[in-house]
Amino acid sequence: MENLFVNMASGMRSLLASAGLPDAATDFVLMFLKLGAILVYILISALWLVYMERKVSAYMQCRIGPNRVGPLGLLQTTADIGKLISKEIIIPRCADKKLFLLGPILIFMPPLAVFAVAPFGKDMVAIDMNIGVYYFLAVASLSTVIVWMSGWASNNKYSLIGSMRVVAQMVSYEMPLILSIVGVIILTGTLNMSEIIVAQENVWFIFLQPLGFLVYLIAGVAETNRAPFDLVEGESEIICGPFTEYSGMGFAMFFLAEYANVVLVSVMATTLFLGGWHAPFSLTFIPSWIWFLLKVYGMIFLFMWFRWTYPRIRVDQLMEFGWKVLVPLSIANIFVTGIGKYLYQTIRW
Amino acid sequence: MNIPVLTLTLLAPIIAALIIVFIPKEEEKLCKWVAALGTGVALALSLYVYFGYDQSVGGLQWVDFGRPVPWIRDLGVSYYMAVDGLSLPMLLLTNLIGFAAVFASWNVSHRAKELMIYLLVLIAGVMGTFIAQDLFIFLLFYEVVVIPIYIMVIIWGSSKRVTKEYAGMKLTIYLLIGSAFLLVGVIATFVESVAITGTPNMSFEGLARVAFPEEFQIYMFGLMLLGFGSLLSMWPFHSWSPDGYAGAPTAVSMIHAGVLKKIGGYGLIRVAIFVLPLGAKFWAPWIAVLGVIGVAYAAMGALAQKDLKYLVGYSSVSHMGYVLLGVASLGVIGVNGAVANMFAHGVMAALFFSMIGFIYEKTHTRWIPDLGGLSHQAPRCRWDS
Amino acid sequence: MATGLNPSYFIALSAALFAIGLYGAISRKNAIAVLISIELMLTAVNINLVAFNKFLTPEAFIGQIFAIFVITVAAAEVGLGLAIVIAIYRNRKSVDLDDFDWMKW
Amino acid sequence: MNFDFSLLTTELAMFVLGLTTFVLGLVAPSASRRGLGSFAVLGLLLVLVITVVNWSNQGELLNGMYLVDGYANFFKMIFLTAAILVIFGSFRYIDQNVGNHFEYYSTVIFATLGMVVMVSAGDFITLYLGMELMTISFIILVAFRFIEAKSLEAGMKYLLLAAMSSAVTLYGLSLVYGATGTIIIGQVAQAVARGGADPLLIVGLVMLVAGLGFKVAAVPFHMWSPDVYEGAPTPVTSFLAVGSKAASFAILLRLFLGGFAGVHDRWALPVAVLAALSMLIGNLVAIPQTNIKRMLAYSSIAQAGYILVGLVAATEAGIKGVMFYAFLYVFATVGAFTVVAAVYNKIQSDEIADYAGLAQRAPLAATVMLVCLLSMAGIPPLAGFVGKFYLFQTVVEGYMWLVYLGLIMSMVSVYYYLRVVLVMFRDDPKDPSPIEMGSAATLTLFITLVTTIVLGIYPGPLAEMANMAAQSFFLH
Amino acid sequence: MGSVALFMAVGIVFGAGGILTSFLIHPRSKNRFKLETYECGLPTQGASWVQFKTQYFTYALMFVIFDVEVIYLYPWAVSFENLGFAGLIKMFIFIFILVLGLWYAWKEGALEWR
Repeated sequence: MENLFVNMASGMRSLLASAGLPDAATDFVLMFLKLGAILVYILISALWLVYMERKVSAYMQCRIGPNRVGPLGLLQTTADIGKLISKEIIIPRCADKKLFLLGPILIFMPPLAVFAVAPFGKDMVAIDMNIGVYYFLAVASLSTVIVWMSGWASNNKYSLIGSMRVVAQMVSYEMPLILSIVGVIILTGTLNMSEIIVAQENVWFIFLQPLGFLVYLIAGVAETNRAPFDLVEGESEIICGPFTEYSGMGFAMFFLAEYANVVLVSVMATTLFLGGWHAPFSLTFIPSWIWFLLKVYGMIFLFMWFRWTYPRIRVDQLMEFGWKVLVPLSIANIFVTGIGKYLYQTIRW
Repeated sequence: MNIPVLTLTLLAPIIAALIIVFIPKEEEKLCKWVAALGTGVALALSLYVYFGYDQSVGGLQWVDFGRPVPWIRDLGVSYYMAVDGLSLPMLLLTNLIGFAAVFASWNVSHRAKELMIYLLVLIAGVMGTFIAQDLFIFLLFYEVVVIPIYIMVIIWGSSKRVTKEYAGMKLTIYLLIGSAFLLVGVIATFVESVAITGTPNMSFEGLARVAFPEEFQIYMFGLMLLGFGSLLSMWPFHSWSPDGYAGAPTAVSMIHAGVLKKIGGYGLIRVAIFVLPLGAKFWAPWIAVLGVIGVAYAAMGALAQKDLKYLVGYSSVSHMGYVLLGVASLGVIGVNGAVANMFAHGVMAALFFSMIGFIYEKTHTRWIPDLGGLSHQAPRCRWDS
Repeated sequence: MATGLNPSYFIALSAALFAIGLYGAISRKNAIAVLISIELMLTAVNINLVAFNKFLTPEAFIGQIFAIFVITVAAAEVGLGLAIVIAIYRNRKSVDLDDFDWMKW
Repeated sequence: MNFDFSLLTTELAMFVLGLTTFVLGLVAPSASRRGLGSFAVLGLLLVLVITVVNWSNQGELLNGMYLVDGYANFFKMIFLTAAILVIFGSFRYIDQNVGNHFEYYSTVIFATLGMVVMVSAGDFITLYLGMELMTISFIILVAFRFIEAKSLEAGMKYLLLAAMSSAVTLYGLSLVYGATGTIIIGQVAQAVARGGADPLLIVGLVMLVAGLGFKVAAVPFHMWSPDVYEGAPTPVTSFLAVGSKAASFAILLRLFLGGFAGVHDRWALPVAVLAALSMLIGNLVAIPQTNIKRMLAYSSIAQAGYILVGLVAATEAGIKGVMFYAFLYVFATVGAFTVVAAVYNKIQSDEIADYAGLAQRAPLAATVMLVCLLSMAGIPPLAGFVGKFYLFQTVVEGYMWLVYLGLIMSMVSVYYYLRVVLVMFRDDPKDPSPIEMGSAATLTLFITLVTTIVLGIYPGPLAEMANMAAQSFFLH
Repeated sequence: MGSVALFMAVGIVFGAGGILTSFLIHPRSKNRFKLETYECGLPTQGASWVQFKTQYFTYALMFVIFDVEVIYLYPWAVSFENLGFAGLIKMFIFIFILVLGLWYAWKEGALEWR
């Protein structure tokens, strides 16, 4: 079980090698397989998360949630996908057509590209990049541009307001997000995701970096535009913001990407703070990748919990909280971590 | 010689000018008296120098501090103040005219304080050129004079045929453009002298010892001729001179015609004879030709003038032609003649201008036909010339 | 790294980018468009630096460090540019360079 | 790693001073911020003293990435002097026209720090950082009167053109790096001596000349300077004309003489042409100007042309000439602009026509203006004459035409300078009330006046200092 | 890094594929009102591409300025162990300057939503 996927990959490799393919081609095919696996994982978990969200929210609000399509409503989201694909994509008359279509086409690219460096388990990472964390930060923030582009191209007032809010919010919470990770990097001295996880073998960084984790958590929620920071989309005020004019598959793409982003932020939280695929309490009989997924879904559950617990905050509160609380906190975290680590290094305390 | 007499002579008007700066401008009389005192002291000192000069020995005497004081080492400039037979009469002339000029402007009441300051700076500048035995220091003083003249022309000048602004600007630009060529010549000469001797030395004596190649001398002398020539109002660079005189206030005309122009002749002799003899030899015929043209042309021009100032202006251009002729002879007698002529013309021209000033003050005209019968009304004016 | 690449490709690329940026910076009339064009020029510089670093001094990261500094400073410049644009906008309601006509351009 | 911090005393002191000024400004209540200007001046004076005292402490840091030599120290002295004079002379102007902003002082200090870093740069990165610190500070300063549309517009123009010129310079630097494989100027020189004129290097040189030509406002890269000079607050204009220009020249020399001396024959003529064009266009276009700041802008373009002559010479004497000229140019320019600022305070105008009768309303100001303008024109016995003498003597052999052009154009420049003089001295003022300038400005004017005259009459000590500094240039 | 390009390409292809599939199968019914800009059912009022509140740009500005400094923080953090006390102090100075910037922005009111 532990090495299920790893073995599958190496088996595949030897199979291909025996078929006489050159090394480069083998690598390519293998990478393609990994990519396929990740893609499938994202799709499935998006489907499952939509369902989960509905169920969780339902239970929190003492409702039942989806229960008609399939057993316990399990096929509800599948049906939704079918519906979305078959719906017409309406391009408003006033929209900038090229950019309008380019939005949903591009939106899935950043999360997928970042998943390439996500360590799903021991030796289970598609590209073991030495600057993984950097890569994550760099590529993940591309979404902002794409969302803004879509909102602007829609030529709709709600969309434009939403877009502006996206930019303002994303950039404001990008700062604490980035700064909160610095603490972890100081502790590990590497930007490689796998090595960061290895470094957490004894103690998870959530215990060494509680402040960092807190900041990361809040900033992560804001980055994914989820409640209570969802005034970008704010269904009740600006009708989905940048996505107002999108219908059918266009909307589905944004939806999908958003859930992919949620998974991504959770994956990173798990990797950076929750010990990745390390098992707590030496419960190593459960495979590492299961631990990893458990932690990820735990995080996601936390996000959902937030969403259905807190009311949406006002835009001025949002900005001031980001700049006046989170940024100073994360900078303080860097100071504390730096001094602590230095003391630990010198006096072996 | 322990007391640097020449330096004191130079400083007298400058100190007077500095004192006047701090006198409130309402105290016109006081300003004028201080100016008169300054120039008077300078005149007295220069007389002292003049009579103390040992003519039997000749050469440079009255060297301040006894020797050239190093001033800017890397350019070989030294503070070298001295007089010889060439500069001595000029020094005396300057102070004489300067002293007279202060009194010539005694009745000016329009911004008298400033006038006195500029006048004193002007006198000091002119004086400096004559006593500096270093090319660089000479240059420093050489152009000091232009700017005060400009300001004096535009403030106290009078407009008749041309506006005083035009006259002032024409004068300034002519002199400055001329001096640009002069500067090129000086810089090139300096660089060449360093290249030949290896040590920078800017004193006239030092430069005179350098054996410049003939072709170089001809080139450089041409440039300097342009520079000094335009100051000397050599034909064809003379046209600023009548306009400038006509526009200038009395004191300026006096100093300008009396001594300033002589700097051109003085410089030409110094540089020509001492530093670039071969170049001078080459250019001498041309100088002579230009001098003759100047004499004839300006004299004829003077004949046609009806304005007293223009008349004297053209005549002074004409006189400078004689000076050029003397210089062009390149002989001792010729140069002596040139110097004597400069001195004589200096006194004379200054007197002319001051007289024109007085006449103008009384009659408010300089138009010759209007001044018929002047000798009856002002008999002492006849004595002049 | 991939074979068959040589510096001239990178130089050509960066030269093209630089030329485009320069053209944009000179011809565009919108202040922000000019800023963007200048960013293009800086990108060309960075390509050059990193490429030369790869081919000339692979053991020392001179070019890359330089590129990082260039990026930072460029960001500061753009920040300042935007700040001035905002201030001008408050003042004039326009960011078109042709409208900057208080003085001769 | 042996890193001698004592070499960086000036830089560190300035850095601390800048930050302290900033923090004090943040902390202090706005009423007591007025004292910040004096604090900044005192601090800069202290730094100046430190620099002078520390003069002999010279050396290299990080294998020649940072050079602390006499050359750099001399220029540091120039920048600090300029900064002190500019701040000191403009207290009242800043108070009245810009507002009581503490950022002004710290930004000036940081701009100076940028210049200081720039002249000490031994490699391209340090050079670039210093240059940008200076440029960015200047952008802020130019746009500082942000209530005034003119100032903002000038800021925008300066920003765009400065950024563009930085990009061009950088591209040149990157090409030089590509051609030589190093970014340390000393090693570049060796590589150039070995490799000769690589086409990549030549293209890089062209870019560098263009980019730095922008910074020094040499024709044909000068278009920005009149507008920016006119629009910026006057003290900033003065600092821009003095500091930024001097620093750019310093680095131009460092690069071209320190790095590319091996291919001198390739760049000397283009630079000479640039110098000639600057002198010609700068002086001729200055003639019809009616705004004094614009006129001074064009005149400073011409000054850039004169200074470039020293680069053409590419000798120790040329370096000395540049340094000497840069030093005296500080006093002449700051003096002139201080007068402009003081007059603006009273009459709210920069038009030359409004200077009528200045000689009677403010005799000192008019005198300083006269002396400074004439010094720029190079009329003896003022400092500018000696400076020009030093500069032009270096190119007599080989570029005689440049000497002619330079000296004739400088006499032409007298024409437009004298028009200002004409207005100031001839006319009677419309409003004869005297112009009050404040003691700080008066003192500044007095300092510039005396220095300009004294440097003209007795340039010996400064010349020797410049000489020593220039000798240290080729030691690396 | 070819693999990263692969991921990105597939990401785009996936998006394009989804849209394309939908285009192939979705119904088409043209209707003038359907193509109107959505404003909760009311007729569209005025232009949408309007100039915006400048406060948004102020935040963007803050971001641009602070974000880039991170370029220096990360390498420092990575090699923290090798840099020792000097590295710690230098970086703290660096961060201190950042904090000064933040303080300044705070004081000037750039962080306030106005």
